[in-house]
Amino acid sequence: MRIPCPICGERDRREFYYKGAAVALDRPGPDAGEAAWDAYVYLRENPAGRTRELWYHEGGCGAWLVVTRDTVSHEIFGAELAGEADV
Amino acid sequence: MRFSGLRVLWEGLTGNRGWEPHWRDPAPKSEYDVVIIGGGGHGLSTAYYLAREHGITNVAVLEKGYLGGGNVGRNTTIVRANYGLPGNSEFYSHSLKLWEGLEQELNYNVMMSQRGVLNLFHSDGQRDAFARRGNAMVNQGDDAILLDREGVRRLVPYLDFDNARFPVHGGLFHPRGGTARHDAVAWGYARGADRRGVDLIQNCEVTGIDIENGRVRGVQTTRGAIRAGKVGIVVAGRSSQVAAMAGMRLPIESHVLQAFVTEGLKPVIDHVVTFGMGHFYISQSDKGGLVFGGDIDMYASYAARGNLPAVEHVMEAGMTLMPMIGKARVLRSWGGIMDMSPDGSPIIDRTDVEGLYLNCGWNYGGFKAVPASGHCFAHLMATDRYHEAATGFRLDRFRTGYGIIDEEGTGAQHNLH
Amino acid sequence: MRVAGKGLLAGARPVTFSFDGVRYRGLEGDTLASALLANGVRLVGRSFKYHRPRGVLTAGSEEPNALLTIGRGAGQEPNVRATVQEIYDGLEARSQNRWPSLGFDLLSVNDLAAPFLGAGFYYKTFMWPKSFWEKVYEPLIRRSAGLGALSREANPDRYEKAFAFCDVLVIGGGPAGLMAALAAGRAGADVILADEDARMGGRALAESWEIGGRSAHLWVDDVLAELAAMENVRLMPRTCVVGAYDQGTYGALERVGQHLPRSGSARPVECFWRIVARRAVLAAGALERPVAFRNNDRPGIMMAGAVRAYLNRWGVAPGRRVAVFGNNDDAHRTARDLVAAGVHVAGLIDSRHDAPRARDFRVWRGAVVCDSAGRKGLENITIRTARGKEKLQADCLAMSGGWNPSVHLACHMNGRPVWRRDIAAFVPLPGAVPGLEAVGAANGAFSTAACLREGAEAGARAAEALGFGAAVPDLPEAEDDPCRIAPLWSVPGRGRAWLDFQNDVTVKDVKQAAAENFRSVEHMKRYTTQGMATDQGKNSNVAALAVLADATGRSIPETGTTTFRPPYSPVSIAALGAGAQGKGFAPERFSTSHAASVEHGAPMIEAGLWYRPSYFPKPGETHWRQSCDREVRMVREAVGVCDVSTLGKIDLQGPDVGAFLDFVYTNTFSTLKVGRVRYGLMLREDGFVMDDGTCARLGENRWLMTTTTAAAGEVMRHLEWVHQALRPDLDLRFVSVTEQWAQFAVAGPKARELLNGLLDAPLAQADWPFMACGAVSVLGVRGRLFRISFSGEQGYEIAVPARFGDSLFRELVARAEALGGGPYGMEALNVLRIEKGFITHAEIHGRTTAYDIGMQGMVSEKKDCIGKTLSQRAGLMDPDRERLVGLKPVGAVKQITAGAHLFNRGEAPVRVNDQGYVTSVGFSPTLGHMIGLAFLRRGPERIGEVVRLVDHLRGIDTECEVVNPVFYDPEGGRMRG
Amino acid sequence: MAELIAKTPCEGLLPLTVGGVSLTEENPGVMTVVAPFRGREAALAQAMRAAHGVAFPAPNRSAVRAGARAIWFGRGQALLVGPEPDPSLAEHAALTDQSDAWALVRIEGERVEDVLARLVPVDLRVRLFKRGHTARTLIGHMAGSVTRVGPRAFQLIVFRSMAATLVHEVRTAMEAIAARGVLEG
Repeated sequence: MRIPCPICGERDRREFYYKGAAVALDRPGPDAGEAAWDAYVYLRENPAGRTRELWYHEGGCGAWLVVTRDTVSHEIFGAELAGEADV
Repeated sequence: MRFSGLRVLWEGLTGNRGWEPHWRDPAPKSEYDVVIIGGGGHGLSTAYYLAREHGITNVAVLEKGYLGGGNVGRNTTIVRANYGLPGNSEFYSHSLKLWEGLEQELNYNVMMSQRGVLNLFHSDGQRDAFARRGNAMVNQGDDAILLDREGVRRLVPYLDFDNARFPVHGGLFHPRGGTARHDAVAWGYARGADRRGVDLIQNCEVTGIDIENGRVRGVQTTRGAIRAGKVGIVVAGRSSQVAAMAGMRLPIESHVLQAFVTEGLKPVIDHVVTFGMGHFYISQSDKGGLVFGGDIDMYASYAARGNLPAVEHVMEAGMTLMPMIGKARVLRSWGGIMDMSPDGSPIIDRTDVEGLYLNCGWNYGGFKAVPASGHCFAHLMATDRYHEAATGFRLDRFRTGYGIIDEEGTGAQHNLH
Repeated sequence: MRVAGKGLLAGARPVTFSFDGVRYRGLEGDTLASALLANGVRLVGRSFKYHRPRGVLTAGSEEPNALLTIGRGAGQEPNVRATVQEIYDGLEARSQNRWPSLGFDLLSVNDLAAPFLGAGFYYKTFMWPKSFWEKVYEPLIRRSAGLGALSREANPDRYEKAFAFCDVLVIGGGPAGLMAALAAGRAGADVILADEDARMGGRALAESWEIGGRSAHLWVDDVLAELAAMENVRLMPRTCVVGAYDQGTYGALERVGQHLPRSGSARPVECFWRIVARRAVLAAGALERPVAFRNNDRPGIMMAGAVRAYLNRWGVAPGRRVAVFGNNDDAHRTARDLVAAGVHVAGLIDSRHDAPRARDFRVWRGAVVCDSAGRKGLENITIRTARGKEKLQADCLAMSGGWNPSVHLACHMNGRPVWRRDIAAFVPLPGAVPGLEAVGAANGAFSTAACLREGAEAGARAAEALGFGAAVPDLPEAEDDPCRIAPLWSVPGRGRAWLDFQNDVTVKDVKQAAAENFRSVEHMKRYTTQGMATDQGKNSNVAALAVLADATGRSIPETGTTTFRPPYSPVSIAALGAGAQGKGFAPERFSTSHAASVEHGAPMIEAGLWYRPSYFPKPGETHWRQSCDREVRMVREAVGVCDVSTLGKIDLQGPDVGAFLDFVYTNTFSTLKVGRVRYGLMLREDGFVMDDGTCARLGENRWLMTTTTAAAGEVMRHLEWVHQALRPDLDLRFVSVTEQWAQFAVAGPKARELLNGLLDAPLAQADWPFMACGAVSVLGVRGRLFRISFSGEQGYEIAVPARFGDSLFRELVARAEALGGGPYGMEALNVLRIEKGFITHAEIHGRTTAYDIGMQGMVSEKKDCIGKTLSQRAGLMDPDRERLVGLKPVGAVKQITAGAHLFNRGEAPVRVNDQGYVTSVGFSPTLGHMIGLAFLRRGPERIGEVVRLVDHLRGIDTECEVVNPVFYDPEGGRMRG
Repeated sequence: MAELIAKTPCEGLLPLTVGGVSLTEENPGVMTVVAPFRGREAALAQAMRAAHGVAFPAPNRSAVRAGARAIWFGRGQALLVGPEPDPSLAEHAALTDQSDAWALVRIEGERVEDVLARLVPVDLRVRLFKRGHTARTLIGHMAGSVTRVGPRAFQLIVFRSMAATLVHEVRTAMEAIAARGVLEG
């Protein structure tokens, strides 16, 4: 698998660390309540198909990325910097 | 038909003409007392124990593909009860006891082979963590032996004791652990359930779950609507999709785990051996193939196929630990889809929908759990009470923080368990 | 035997090799198979289950029968295909899976017991008595199963892995692949042409036909010459592309030294390539399939295409009287080639009633071969025609059931192949692997002309798609015969007709599986083991599928196929894991004091990727405990030196560092004064402890964070995550400086005295109170000093640029020894910190909370921070949780162990009574007894209580008093002093 | 009065030549990670050009001017090699001394690309990876930096503590290439 790092270009998957669904970008406030925090940390859409997920280019430039990928075909539609991605 | 050596002899002498189907292929009825979604190991054993233990035989198992086509047919066949935390401890202990009588129970040779599972440790810290786990196993009534380096050498002299990157300091040995013939487990439970009247319906995909004012009424399938008093979701690998039909979102992320088998070789590895530093575990099948695997590919996937970095990592672990396997050739690789949960432990519980039950989140511990999972899930579905061996696998434990069962201690990141 | 004037090895150098101890001669360019056939050797192996005598079936890597063990000693290699292995002088080959000998194999009794060993028989028996499975049945089965044997010794040979990148990867060097490479190469694209054969050309080397009016192999030579001359084309012979992966990544195995004597040189035996290609052309050709008839597995019965290959390429006739059996025109081509070479053709049996006639040999039309005879080699076959049966003498039967395109790679991403009725075969599903196009025989185009055309067009298309101006090369003249075939999968009749030769799966087995309702092709395969042999069903899948379809009254497409998975051809673990044997599995990290520590005789132990000294033995000390106790006392009474460089160090700068630290630590840092250090606790977002450490404020906008050695990487990743993804609004930058600074702990009552001898300006106690930090000058070198202590004594950590680390460590040790102190290792460090109740990852093991370790007070009420909200879930604040305490043995047994469990006094050591567990223990020379840290239910409420400690594994059962986890100097006076 | 003696990361390990490919340790002088604060990228680039003659390099590029080299070193980071960083840079960027943190080696020779193909998962074909191009990537299992400094020469950078592993892995690859004989590609 090869991931298009917006900074380094397309790189082998072995350079990247996977975190999980991009929902982690949308951190609730401290008082958002039990349900909101449960949804943020534990519950997942986990779609069979297109999804947005977080990768860290640990073996490369060190950027956190939001990658749009299909979990069935592994097709990758694009990647953006986590800091610039809309939640 | 009862299976036995005599039967094999008789059929051999009479041209093997008398063999009967191991199960029927019935058409789905319009209504069942219980519908089990998923004809994998867990679904089939659930149906079997519903009939066997609770006399509930008006049961249908709905399988979208072929029986046992999921992870029960694509794993590394390891059976063990070597968990350290309450919740897991009693459950896997219960499962191992069921394994030990399974051939006779099912009249089907699942080739349960108690050749022993050896977990290697590579530092004092790991040794103490393993000791804690081993003591928990003994507290539970299971067997565990702490071996030093020389003890390990006596058991598996072919490890690289001198040059390995992470030297072997010792191991935790679990003699009652071992392997079983994975397909046979599914087939044995299928045959047993079928003989007790359960309808096993293949090529029947569930497309919807009918819920009326908070109670489950049945399911929609590619072979028509089926009414049911109770419905059990047992579809590890697709749990999120099926649960979504009931409007649920689960604490599950699906990942692909690859496994490998080599060409047939004369006996060389007599136990199940696992490498504490490299996520590597290996055993040798009775046919002679080395069966081994490692960590998941570490990205969400439903593709049932992996990529090279994960493959290479497994092979590299094998080469640093036991360089004698270098000349063995990998014949086949395959991938299974794992329900990864936030604490690495499964879920066997009711749902907010009355009559709808959930069995999922097996991470990569599902195979050895097949007997107890079915046994305990059947108990829950039949009695609406938790089986004493499976009281800890609650769906709400993450919300409340009570009874999180995190053996790895890696926390709420699904792929790290 | 060799046929004079035939083949492409004319004038080749003679080579001597041995098989089962007998010496033979062959020619350079021979495979083991061709050389053995040239020497008239027909019996080369035994089948897996029935131990039936077997001979060479094919001329390629799909060979199911001719599997041999090559070499001796540690490097012996089992299951090598004789049809692939090239011979070299001194090559030593042995047959496998037979005892005592290949000619006389006792286990061939299995063949007589065959009626009882049918499909899945073992699922139905060996169940009684229960205890016999592990003791009797399984050992017997294991011993009789398996093929070759591993040496049981460490692999002595070199293997390697490499990466390659190209525009167009062409898989297969036959006519189609050559044209594809030519088209793409001429267009200027970077091309890799990989072929598993030692010599490129594919069927062009095996057939007698012409390309461009000349012998095909001459045309091949010209094309290869042109390709070799192109800078942008890379030819990779002996390289089998084994897997197709995501985004154009392919795995390939190159046999680098497999065909050469193991010289003990650095030359790898094999190289595993990861090839990244923007486009790929699959020109892998096709595999001929056998016909199932009674006893179709005898030595001498071969694939017709293989017979032609041995004849036309290697100049070898596999028999003196050759019969041919087929359902398509290739059978006739085979007979014609044999006749032309002067080999006697006993006759051709063609199942088609409209089969062509022939002048030079007899043709049975509408006839089939229904049986064969000859125990260790074919003697005759039985032909069945409308008129009845007749026997025909033959020592070789060339059979052709048609061809299966090599669709495997195209299926590696779960794309199912498509059935084509006209050629009775599966072809790849277009687009199943993005960027890969199948051409030629692999695509079901069986004529040479079609292969050349499809290859040329696909090569040009691929280059064009990548922006290279490409033209389709002129196509040379070649045969363009249509594929005429009438499907024939199995010949009806009694007896056993083999589908899977190696695993001994017969037509009967598949029918029985269907009868037992294993009707899904996956069920049939798993129940009969068809397709699970080393050829992965290459020779048997389609025929078995056809038999199953017939037995279940379905069409072949309805019945479906099993999935093809990597690798296409088996790959050694040594190649896939190359480089990892020994230390190569993970990088080794050496701190600057490594050499000096080793000189002091310290055993170095792994700490993550680092190595750290366990203890520093002094003459006369025979047990590590002696050294450890001394080192502890040394620190308590004089001064000790310890390398702490492996701890993570992160330099943070910017106006918002304070706010950032407040967000990642549970406690407040923004209020910390310049020149001061503070201990901090970090949580994961799920509320459990991630790591702990100190953080120093070096300047108004500059801070230095330390992490534990174990969590350094995780913390850095976490900080990047928090900054980049959650708090990009904060203006700060941070960089790891772990490697920049060599840092040493100097601890003990004489610590200041030691340092004052090194520092250019002596330490004034007033300027350097506990938890102070600042810049110092060490023997003229700019350094940093931190007044912190992990030992509980007056302690400092002194840091200098890493280049001076070795030198400073030696200097510190020498001066410490002069003061009655010296270096101390991990063992002493551990005892010192347990005496103080300081935690490590033995305690913060991922399942403990701030509450559990008694630090809930450090979770600031005033601010939000990572993990705060979830750390306050009811379940994580439950007083019933296991919480940190100290333990002191009070029972008869004074020994306690980490990993032991705790129980109420007098209660049985069983799970339901479990009260907690021990995480760390050590013998405290300071207190004169063992001490431990443990997690105990409601622990802090139970100080003074006596509990039962049980370690079943180490045979310890004693009693301990629950005490405060700080055993030594609880007020911390010594630390501050 | 005692004094502290400096050691280089590869001391005792290099130089090394196998099959016409040489591996030598470079003495970089001062190395500083320059990381601009938010919104200061332009100002920093100007200050760098003024003070050291090299601009802040674009991603995957490096620049060389008399004595000073600026190597892109990751997201928003450059490694300034050679001179002490001019104080004026500190207004715009975090400056972190890394002079002792990294092992720098130069690998050069006819078959250097074949050697690196054993270690680096990045496409180094000269058509795409020209002189001055740089990559943060893996070298074996180590995170590092690879820069083409000549038609047949590269600079490799890994953690100081991993110098021995770097030398071992490069040597192994060099030996394999030498033993193969024929040129690849």
